[in-house]
Amino acid sequence: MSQPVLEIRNLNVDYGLGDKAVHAVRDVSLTLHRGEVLGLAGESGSGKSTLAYGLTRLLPPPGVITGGQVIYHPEGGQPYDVLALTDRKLRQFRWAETAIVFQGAMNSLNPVHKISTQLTDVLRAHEPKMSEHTRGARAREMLKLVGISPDRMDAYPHQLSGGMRQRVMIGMALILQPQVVIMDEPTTALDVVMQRQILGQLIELRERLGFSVIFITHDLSLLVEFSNRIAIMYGGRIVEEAPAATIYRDALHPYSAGLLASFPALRGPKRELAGIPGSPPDLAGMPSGCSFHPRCPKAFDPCPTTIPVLGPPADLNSAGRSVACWLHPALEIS
Amino acid sequence: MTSTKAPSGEVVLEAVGLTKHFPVRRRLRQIFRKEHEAVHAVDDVNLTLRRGQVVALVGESGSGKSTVARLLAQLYPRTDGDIRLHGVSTRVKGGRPFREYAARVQMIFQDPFASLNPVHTIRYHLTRALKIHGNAENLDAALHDLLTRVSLTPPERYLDKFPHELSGGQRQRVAIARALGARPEALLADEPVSMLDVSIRLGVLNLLRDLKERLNLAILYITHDIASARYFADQTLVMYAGRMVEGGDSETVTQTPAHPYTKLLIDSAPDPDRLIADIDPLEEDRGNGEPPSLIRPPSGCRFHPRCPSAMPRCSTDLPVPLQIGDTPGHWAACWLYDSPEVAS
Amino acid sequence: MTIPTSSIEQVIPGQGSMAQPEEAHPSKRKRQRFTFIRNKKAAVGLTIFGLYVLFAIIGPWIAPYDPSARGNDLVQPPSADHWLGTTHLGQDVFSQILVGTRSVMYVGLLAGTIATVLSILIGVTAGYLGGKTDDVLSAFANVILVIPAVPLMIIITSILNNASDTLIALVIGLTSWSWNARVLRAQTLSLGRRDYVEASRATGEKTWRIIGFELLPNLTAVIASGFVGTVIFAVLSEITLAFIGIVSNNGWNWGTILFWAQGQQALAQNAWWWFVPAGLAIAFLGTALSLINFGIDEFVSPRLRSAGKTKVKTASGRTVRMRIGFTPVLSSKGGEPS
Amino acid sequence: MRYFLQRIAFYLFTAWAAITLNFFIPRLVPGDPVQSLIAKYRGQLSSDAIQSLYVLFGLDKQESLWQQYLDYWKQIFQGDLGLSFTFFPAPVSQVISQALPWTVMLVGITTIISFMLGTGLGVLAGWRRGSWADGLLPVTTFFSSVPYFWLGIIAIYLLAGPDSFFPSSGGFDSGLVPAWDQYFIPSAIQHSLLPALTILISSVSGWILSMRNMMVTVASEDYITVAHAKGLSERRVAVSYAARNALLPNVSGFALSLGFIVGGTLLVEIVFSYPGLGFTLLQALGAKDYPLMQGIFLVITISVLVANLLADVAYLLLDPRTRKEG
Amino acid sequence: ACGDSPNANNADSANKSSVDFLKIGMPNGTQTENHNPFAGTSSANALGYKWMIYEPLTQWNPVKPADPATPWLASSVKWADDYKSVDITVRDGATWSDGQKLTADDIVYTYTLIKGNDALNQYAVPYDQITANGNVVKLTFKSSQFVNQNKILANTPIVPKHVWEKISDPATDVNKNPIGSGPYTLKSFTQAGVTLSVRDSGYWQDLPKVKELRYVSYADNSAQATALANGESEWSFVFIPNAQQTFVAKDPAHHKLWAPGVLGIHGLYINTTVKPFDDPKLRQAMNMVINRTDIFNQAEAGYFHPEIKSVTGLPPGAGDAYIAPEYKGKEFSVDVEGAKTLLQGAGYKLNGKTLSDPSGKPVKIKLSDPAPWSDYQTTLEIIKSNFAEIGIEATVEKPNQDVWDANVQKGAFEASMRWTNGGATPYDIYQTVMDGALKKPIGTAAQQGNFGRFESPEATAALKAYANATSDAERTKQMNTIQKIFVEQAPMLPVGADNVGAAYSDKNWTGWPTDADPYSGAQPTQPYALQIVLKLKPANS
Ligand SMILES: Nc1ncnc2c1ncn2[C@@H]1O[C@H](COP(=O)(O)OP(=O)(O)OP(=O)(O)O)[C@@H](O)[C@H]1O
Ligand SMILES: Nc1ncnc2c1ncn2[C@@H]1O[C@H](COP(=O)(O)OP(=O)(O)OP(=O)(O)O)[C@@H](O)[C@H]1O
Ligand SMILES: [Mg+2]
Ligand SMILES: [Mg+2]
Ligand code: NI
Repeated sequence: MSQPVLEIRNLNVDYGLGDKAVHAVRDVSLTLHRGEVLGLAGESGSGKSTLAYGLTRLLPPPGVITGGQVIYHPEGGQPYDVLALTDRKLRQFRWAETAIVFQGAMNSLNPVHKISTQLTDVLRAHEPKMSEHTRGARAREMLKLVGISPDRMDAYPHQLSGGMRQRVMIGMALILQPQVVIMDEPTTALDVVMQRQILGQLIELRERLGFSVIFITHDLSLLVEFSNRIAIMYGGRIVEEAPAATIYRDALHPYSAGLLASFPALRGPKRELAGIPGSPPDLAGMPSGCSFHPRCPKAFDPCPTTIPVLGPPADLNSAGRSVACWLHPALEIS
Repeated sequence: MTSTKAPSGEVVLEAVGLTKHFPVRRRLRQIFRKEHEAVHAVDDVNLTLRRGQVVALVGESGSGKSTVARLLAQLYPRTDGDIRLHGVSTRVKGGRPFREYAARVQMIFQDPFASLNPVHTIRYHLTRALKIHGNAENLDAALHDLLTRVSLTPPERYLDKFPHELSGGQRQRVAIARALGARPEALLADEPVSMLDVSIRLGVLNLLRDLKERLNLAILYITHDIASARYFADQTLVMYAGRMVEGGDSETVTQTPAHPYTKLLIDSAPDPDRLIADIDPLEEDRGNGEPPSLIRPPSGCRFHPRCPSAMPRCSTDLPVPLQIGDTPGHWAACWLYDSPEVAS
Repeated sequence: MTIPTSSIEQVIPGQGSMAQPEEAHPSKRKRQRFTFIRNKKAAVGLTIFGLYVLFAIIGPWIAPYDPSARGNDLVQPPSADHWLGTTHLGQDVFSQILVGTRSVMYVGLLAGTIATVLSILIGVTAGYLGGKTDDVLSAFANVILVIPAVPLMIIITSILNNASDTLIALVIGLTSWSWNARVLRAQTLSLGRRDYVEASRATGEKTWRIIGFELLPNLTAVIASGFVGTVIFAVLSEITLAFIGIVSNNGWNWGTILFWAQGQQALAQNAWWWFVPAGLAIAFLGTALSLINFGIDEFVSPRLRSAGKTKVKTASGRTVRMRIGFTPVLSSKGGEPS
Repeated sequence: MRYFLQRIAFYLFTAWAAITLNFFIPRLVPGDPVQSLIAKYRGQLSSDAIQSLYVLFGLDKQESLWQQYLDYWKQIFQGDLGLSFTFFPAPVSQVISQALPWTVMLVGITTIISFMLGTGLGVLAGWRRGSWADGLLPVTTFFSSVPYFWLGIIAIYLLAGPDSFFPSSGGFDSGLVPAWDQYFIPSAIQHSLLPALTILISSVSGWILSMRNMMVTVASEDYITVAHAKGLSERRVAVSYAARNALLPNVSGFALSLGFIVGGTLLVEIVFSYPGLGFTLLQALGAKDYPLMQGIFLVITISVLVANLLADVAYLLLDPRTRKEG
Repeated sequence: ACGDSPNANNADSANKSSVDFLKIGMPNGTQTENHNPFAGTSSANALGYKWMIYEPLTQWNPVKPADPATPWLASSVKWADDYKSVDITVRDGATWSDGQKLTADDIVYTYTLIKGNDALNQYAVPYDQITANGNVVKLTFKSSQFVNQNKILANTPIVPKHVWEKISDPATDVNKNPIGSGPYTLKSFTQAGVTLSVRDSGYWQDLPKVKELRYVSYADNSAQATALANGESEWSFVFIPNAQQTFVAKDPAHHKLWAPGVLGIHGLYINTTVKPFDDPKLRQAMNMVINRTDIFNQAEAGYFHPEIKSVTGLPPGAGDAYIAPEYKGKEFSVDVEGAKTLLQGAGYKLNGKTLSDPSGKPVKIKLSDPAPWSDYQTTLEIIKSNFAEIGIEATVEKPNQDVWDANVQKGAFEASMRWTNGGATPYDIYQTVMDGALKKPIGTAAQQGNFGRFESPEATAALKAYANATSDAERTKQMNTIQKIFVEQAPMLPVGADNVGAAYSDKNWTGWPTDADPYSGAQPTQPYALQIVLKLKPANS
C-alpha cells in the first residue's frame, strides 16, 4: 500500500463541555493514503461530518476536540500534528494542504462576492506574492478544469445552478493543489445525473493531479462505486474499514451488511431487502458495549457490555480490512 | 377500518391532460402584452391510479412531480385538464366539497420533520384527521387502530408524544396514519422517504406496500430514486421538465428503458457493481446537463437539447406517446420510436 | 428568485424583535421551554419586571402618603419622612412613584396587548391568506408605519375628550401595531410554506383553525417578543405623552412626575430627587423588558444563545475561547508520529 | 427593473394613503387655530381680536371637507403647501425649509455616526462573543431604555451652565446669522454636541445589538466556515465575509431610521430648543396649524419613503442577489 | 479677510470688554421672518421688536393705568368728552428710517388701513371718520371709546404711507424691509432670533445707548428660564418656577424680578348654571377659603401672578385707584369658620368631611385646566385642598387645551382657572366675567367672555353705562355698582393678577423700571419696552 498522507489517531470530539457533552466522535483512528479515495459512510448523525471538520479544527462551538492527533505527512517533509499547530500555521496549512468541499454549495459560497473574488481570495491569502494577473489566470484555469466557461468568472453564486456552484467549490478546493480533499456529501443536493457528472469529473481530476480524497456520504452504493476504501461509522465510531469491493461483497459488521441490504438495486435480479430494524442511537445516551447491539440481529453475550475494538478480524485472513464486532474479534496485536 | 373491499384494479383517480402553469408576475412594461409568462410546471399529464396498485412517478428535481401530487390533492387549482375521481370530474377549492374530496384522496409529504406541527401531540394530529372526516365515533379505538395499522405499537406509547420525540421513520408513520385517518382510497406519497435515513427508509416503504395490499389503496409514489420505483411500484412513469416521457410496467421501464432520458437516469444511478475503473468518460454535454427553463421550455421534445440521439424533428414536433416493443402498456414519448423513423 | 425582504419589511434594530427563528432543532423544543427561564438575562429581566408588577398592584396601598396630598415641606431633599423628597406642593415623590407604577404598567401592558392582538390579526391573516388580502393589509400597515407615531398619538389623544389611562393605552396600541404586524406577516409567510400547514390543509382543516391552531402556536415566541417590544414602546410613549402634558385625570405616572418636575425646573432648583428617580424607574423597567426580549430572541434563535461557558482550558493549561473556525483542542494524547 | 417598478407603485400608493390620512387626521381635532392662538397667549391677546384673526386666516369662509381635500391635492401638485397659521403668513414650505436643515444636520449626522459606531461595535461583539464587547451590552441597553428627554435634561443640568463649553439651548449663538463661515460653523457644532450626544447614547445600543445578532447568525453560516477553511486571515473573514453579509439587514433598518429622523427626535429638539422640524411640529400641533402639520407629515412621509427607496437601491448595490432580473 | 461674513462684527463685539448690545429673550419657539407689525403671528409681534421699529401715538403705563398717557408720535391728544372722537397733533421732527418725514398723512393712512381691513382691526374698534387737517388728525368713532382709548392710540403702530400703500395685502405681507419711525432698524433675522441695530440719525429723541438689540426666541419656558439663569438672556418675560432660587440666587447682585400687577386678572370661573353652584352663598363661601397666599407662593413662584388682596378682585397697585369706597381696605383672608357659618345659614350641612347642599346632595366640583399650564394646575391642586376644608370634594381634570377651550366657551365645565381681558380700566376684567351681552346659551360658544353664564341684568346695564359714560363721576358710580355685584355674587373667584413685569439682569445695563420708579411696565414685547430701552445706560459707565 502506498504512503499515508493523513493519519487520524484516537480522535475524540465532543459537543459541549462536562457532563452534558455529546461524544460525537469517539476514538477514531483512520489512515488516508496518498492518491486514494477513502469513503466514509454511516447513517445520519453518526459523526461523519464531525470527523471531517474535526480534522482541521473547523467545528463550530460548542464543538471541542477532546483528544487525539491528526498527523499530516507533507510530500517529502516531516510529519506533524495538525491539531497542535498555532493559529497562524494552521491558517497556512488549511486549503494549501487539505481543502474541504461542503455539503451545500449554495451556502459555501459567499453570496455577496463574485466567484472570481472568492477564488482569488485563496491565492491572495496563501500566495501573497502572486500578481493580480496570475491570480486571475489561475482562477480561470481552475474554472476551465471543472468545466465551467471562464467567462462566468464575474458571476455571483446565485447566478449559477446548483451543479455549477458545486463545481466552483471543487475548483476552489483544487486551486492550491492540496494533498487532501475532503468532500462532505458533495452531491446529496443534486440529482443523479448531475451527481454522476461531478463525481466522474472528480475522479478524473484526481487521476491527473494525484490528491487523496475523503468522500463522505450515506449512499453506500455510490461509495462502493467511487472509492477505493470504505470506512463505516456508527454512533461516533468506525465499525468497519475495508477496500470497497470487499465490503460490497462481504461486509463483516452486521451494520454494514444491513446498510448494504437497504438499497434496492436497479440492475440484476430483484432481491429481498432486509433493512435494519430500530432507529439510530441517540449520541447523548449511547448504549453500553457495542452501540449497535440493540438493533443487531446477531447480538450475543459480550455485545451489550464490552466495546469491541477495531482491528483486523482474527478469524478471517483478508488483508487490509478491520472491523469492530464481537463476531469477528480483532486480532490481538502484541 | 371497515371499508368494503372494492375490486382491485378499479380506477380511483385519473388525471387527463393535467396542466399547471404558475403565472410569473408580469413586469410593468409587459402589462399591455397579451401573452402571459408562466412556469410550465406540468403539461398534459395523464395518469391513472387503481386500487391495490402503486404508480411510481420518477424524474429529476424540478420536473414537476410534487406539482402533480398537489394538483391531484386539489391543493393547487389546475390550469387545464381534468381530474376524475371514480370517473367524475372534480374541481374543489375549499369548504365542504374539499373535505369530501380529501376524505378520499390523501397526501403524504416528503419531509416528516416538517409535516407535523411541532406544538401538537400525535394524539392531536390524528384526532383532527379523524374528526374532520367524521370518523371519530369511537375516538380511542380509532386512534389505536390507526397507530397499530402503521406499526406504532403499543399505541399508548406514542399517542401523547410530540413529534420531536419520535424518530424520522416514526414521524413518517404518524403522517401516514394521519392520511389514513380520513379512510382514503388514494394516497399520494410525495417522496415519502427521501428525508429519511437509509436504514429506516425500507421500513416505511414496506409499510406502504403492506397498506396497499391490506386496504386495497391506490398509491402514487413519487421519488427521484428510480431503483426504489423498481422495487416498490407496479407501474413507473418518468417525468421530464413537466411532461411524461415514458411509462409502463416498473420492471420493464427500469430494465429496458426506451426514452433517452430514462436511459440517462438509469445510467447515472449509482451502481456498486460498476468498478471505479470503468467510470464513463466525461460526457460531452457537461455544460448543459441541466434541466431546461420551464418558463420557456424547449420546443418540440423538451429533452432534445440534451439528447444524444436528437433528430431535427425533435426540436420542432412534440413527441406523442408511442408503444414500445411488444410489452403491453410500455410507452415512450420519443420520435425514435415512431414507426416510419424506425423503419428508415 | 425571491426578492429579499425589502427595507420597510425589515426589522428595525432595537424595535420589536430580530427574531428570525429557523425552526429550532425539533428534538430540543421541549427542553427549550424551560431554557427560556433558565436564560440568565431573561431571569433577571423577569425578576425586575415581577417587582414592577408587584408595585403596580400594591403600590397605592403601601405608598406612605397620598401622592397628591400637599404638605408643608416644599421641595425638600430625601429624608426619613420623605424617602425621595418632596415637590413644590409638598407632595411625597416616593409615593408618586409607587402610585404611578400602576398607570405605567397598566398602559404598557394594555397597549402592548392591543397592539399585539391587532398585529396578529392583521399580520398573520395577511401572511397566511396572501393575494389581495395581503396587499391591502400590508399596505395599510405600511401607511401606519410611515406616519410618525408620537405626533399621531398627540393628535389622536387631543381628539378624545378626556384621556383616561385606558384611552391612552388604546391610542398607543392602535398606532403601534404595524411594526409587529410586518414581522408577523413575514414570519407567517415562511411558516405558511411549511409542510405541516399544507398538510393540515390537505387533511381538510378550516382556514381559521389553521391560523389559530397550526400557525399561532408556532409564532408564540415572535409574538411574545413583539409584545415585550411594544410594551417598552408603550411605556416610553405614555411617559413622553405625559411629559408633554397629555395625561389622564388624577393619574400619577412617572411621566407626570417628570412633567411637574420639568415644569418646575426641578433640576435648576437642584431638586434632583424629584427628577432623577422617575427616569431611573423607567430605565430599569425598560432594561428589564429588553432583557426579557433578549431571552426570547435567544430562545427563538438558538444561535444567539451564549451557550454557557465559552472558555475552555486546553491541555497546556491555556484558556481558549470557543470560536468559529478554530475548534479548541483540549488534549492530544495518542501515539507519536511515526 | 421589475422589482423597482413594483416598489415604486408601492411607494406611490403608500404616499397617497399617508398623505390622505395626514389631511384628515388633523381636521378631526377639536378647536381651531384662532382659539389656540388666543389660549396660547393666555390673556396677552384680547378676545376682541378673535374676529380679526378669523378674517386674517381666511377661516371665515366655509368649505366642504371634500373641497378642501381636492384643493389640498391641487396645491401639492403645484408644490404649494399653503400658509402656516402659527407663522402666518409664512408659507409652510418656508417654515419647513428653515427647520429641516437643522434636523437633518443634527439627527442625520448623529444617526449616521450612531449607525457606524453601533455597527462597528456590534461586529466586534458578535465576532468575539464572550469578550469585553459583550459586557458593553447591558450598559447600552440601560441607556437605550432611558427616555431621550430625561437624558437630555440631565445632560443640560450637569454639563451646561453659565461658564460651560456646552450651551444649553438653541442651534447657534444668538447674534450670529447662519452662514458658512468660521464664526457660525463652530458655534453650530458646539450647540449640537449635547443633543447629539444624547441621541447617540440612547440610540447606539440598538445598532450594536442588531449587528451583533446578525453577526452571530451569519458567523454560523457555512461560507464563514469555508472562509476559515480557506485559511483567510481573521480580519478578512470577519470583515469581508461575516460583516459584509451581516450588514445587509441592518442597512434597511438604517434607511428606515434615516426616514424617521425627521419626526423621531421631537423631544430632543424640544429639550434643547433646537430649531428643527420636530420642534416645529410640536408647535404646529399645539396651534392647530393644519397646513404646517400636513406639510411636516408630508416631509416625513416622503423622507421615509425616499429613505426606503434608497435602502432598496443600497440593497441592490450591496446584495447581488437582488440585481438579478426576474 | 472675513469682512464679507455677516457674522464678523458680532463675533468681534462678543470679545469686547464693554458691551453695547442687549440680549432679550422670549420663550416663543422658532420664528419665521415676518416684520409685519399688524400681524399677531409675526415674529415682530412674538418677540416684541416691532415696538423698537414702529411707534405708537402715545405711551401709557399699565402699572399706573389711571395716569394720563405720555404723548409719543403725537405731541398732544385730545379726546371729546363722550370719547367718540379724538384730535391728534402730530409730532414735528419724526422721520422714517428711510429719511422721509413722518406726517399726519401717515397717521391717517395707518388708521384708514386698519378701518378698511377687518384682519388688521385687532380690537374691533368702530372707526368712523379719519381725517387730517394740517398736522392734526381727527378720528371719530361710532361709539364711546373710553375703555379702548389706549388700545387705539398706544397700541397701534404707525406705519409709513409711502411704503405701505405699495403693499398689496397688508394683512399677510411679511414686510421684509421694515421702515419705521423708531430708533432701531432691522439688522438680521434668523429663526432663532433677530438683531436690531440703532439708527444713525433722524430719530426724534436722543438715540438710545444700546447699540444693538439681540432678540432670541427660546423653545419654551424652561429653556428661557435656563438662559436667564445662565446670563445668556438679559431680559425676558417668562414664568420662572421658584424664581428666587433658580434665577435670582444665581447672581443676586444683578438678577432681578419685577412683576407689577395690571388690570387683568386670573381666577376660578364657576359655571353658575350648575347646581348647587348657582347659589351665590356657596360661591362666596368658596371664595372665603381659597388660600391666595399659598397659590401666590407655590403656584406662581412668589411673583408671577401678584396676589389679589382686595375683595373686588382688583390687583394691588394698578387697581387701587378704582376700588369702591365700601371695599377699600377689605381684603381676602382665609376664613374657614366664616365660610362654614355662612353655609350653615344657607341650609348646607357639613357632616364629617362632606358638605351637602340643602337638597341633601353632597357638593362636588370638577376643576379643569389644560395639563401643560403648570401654574394653573398647581393652583387647582391648592384650591382643591382648600375646598376640602369646607367639605367640598373637588377633582382636577386635565383635558387638552382645545377640549378645555371649547368646554369653557360652551359652558361645559364646572369650574376652571382662566384669565380675563385686560385694559386701561377695570372694565375689561368685569366685562369678561359678568357682561350679559356676551352671554351665550349653554352649548353655544361664548367667545368673548361670561363663560360662567352669569346672569345679572344689573351688572350688564352697569357695564354698558360705564363704557358709554361721559363723565368721571358717572363712571365711578357705575364701577362701584359693578364691584358690588362682583363681590356679592362671586361669579368668579379672583386669584391673581396679570403682570407686566420682567426678569432681567442689570449686570450690563441699568435704568430698569422698579417699584420705586414704575415709569412703565417691563415686558419686552409691549410698546413701553421702547421707553425702557431708551432709558438704559451701560452699567459700568
Ligand atoms: N452543535 C452541536 N451540539 C450538539 N450536538 C451536535 C452538534 N452538532 C452535531 N451534533 C451531534 O453530533 C452528531 C454527529 O453529527 P454529524 O453532523 O457529524 O453527523 P453526520 O454523520 O455528518 O450526519 P449527516 O449524514 O446527517 O450529515 C449528531 O448526533 C449530532 O446530533
Ligand atoms: N408555487 C409555485 N409557483 C411558481 N413555480 C412553482 C411553484 N411550485 C413549483 N414551481 C415550479 O414548478 C416546477 C416543478 O416543481 P415541483 O416542485 O413540482 O418539482 P419536483 O419534481 O417535485 O422537484 P423535487 O424533486 O425537487 O421535489 C419547478 O420549476 C418549480 O420551480
Ligand atoms: Mg454531515
Ligand atoms: Mg417535490
Ligand atoms: Ni426576481
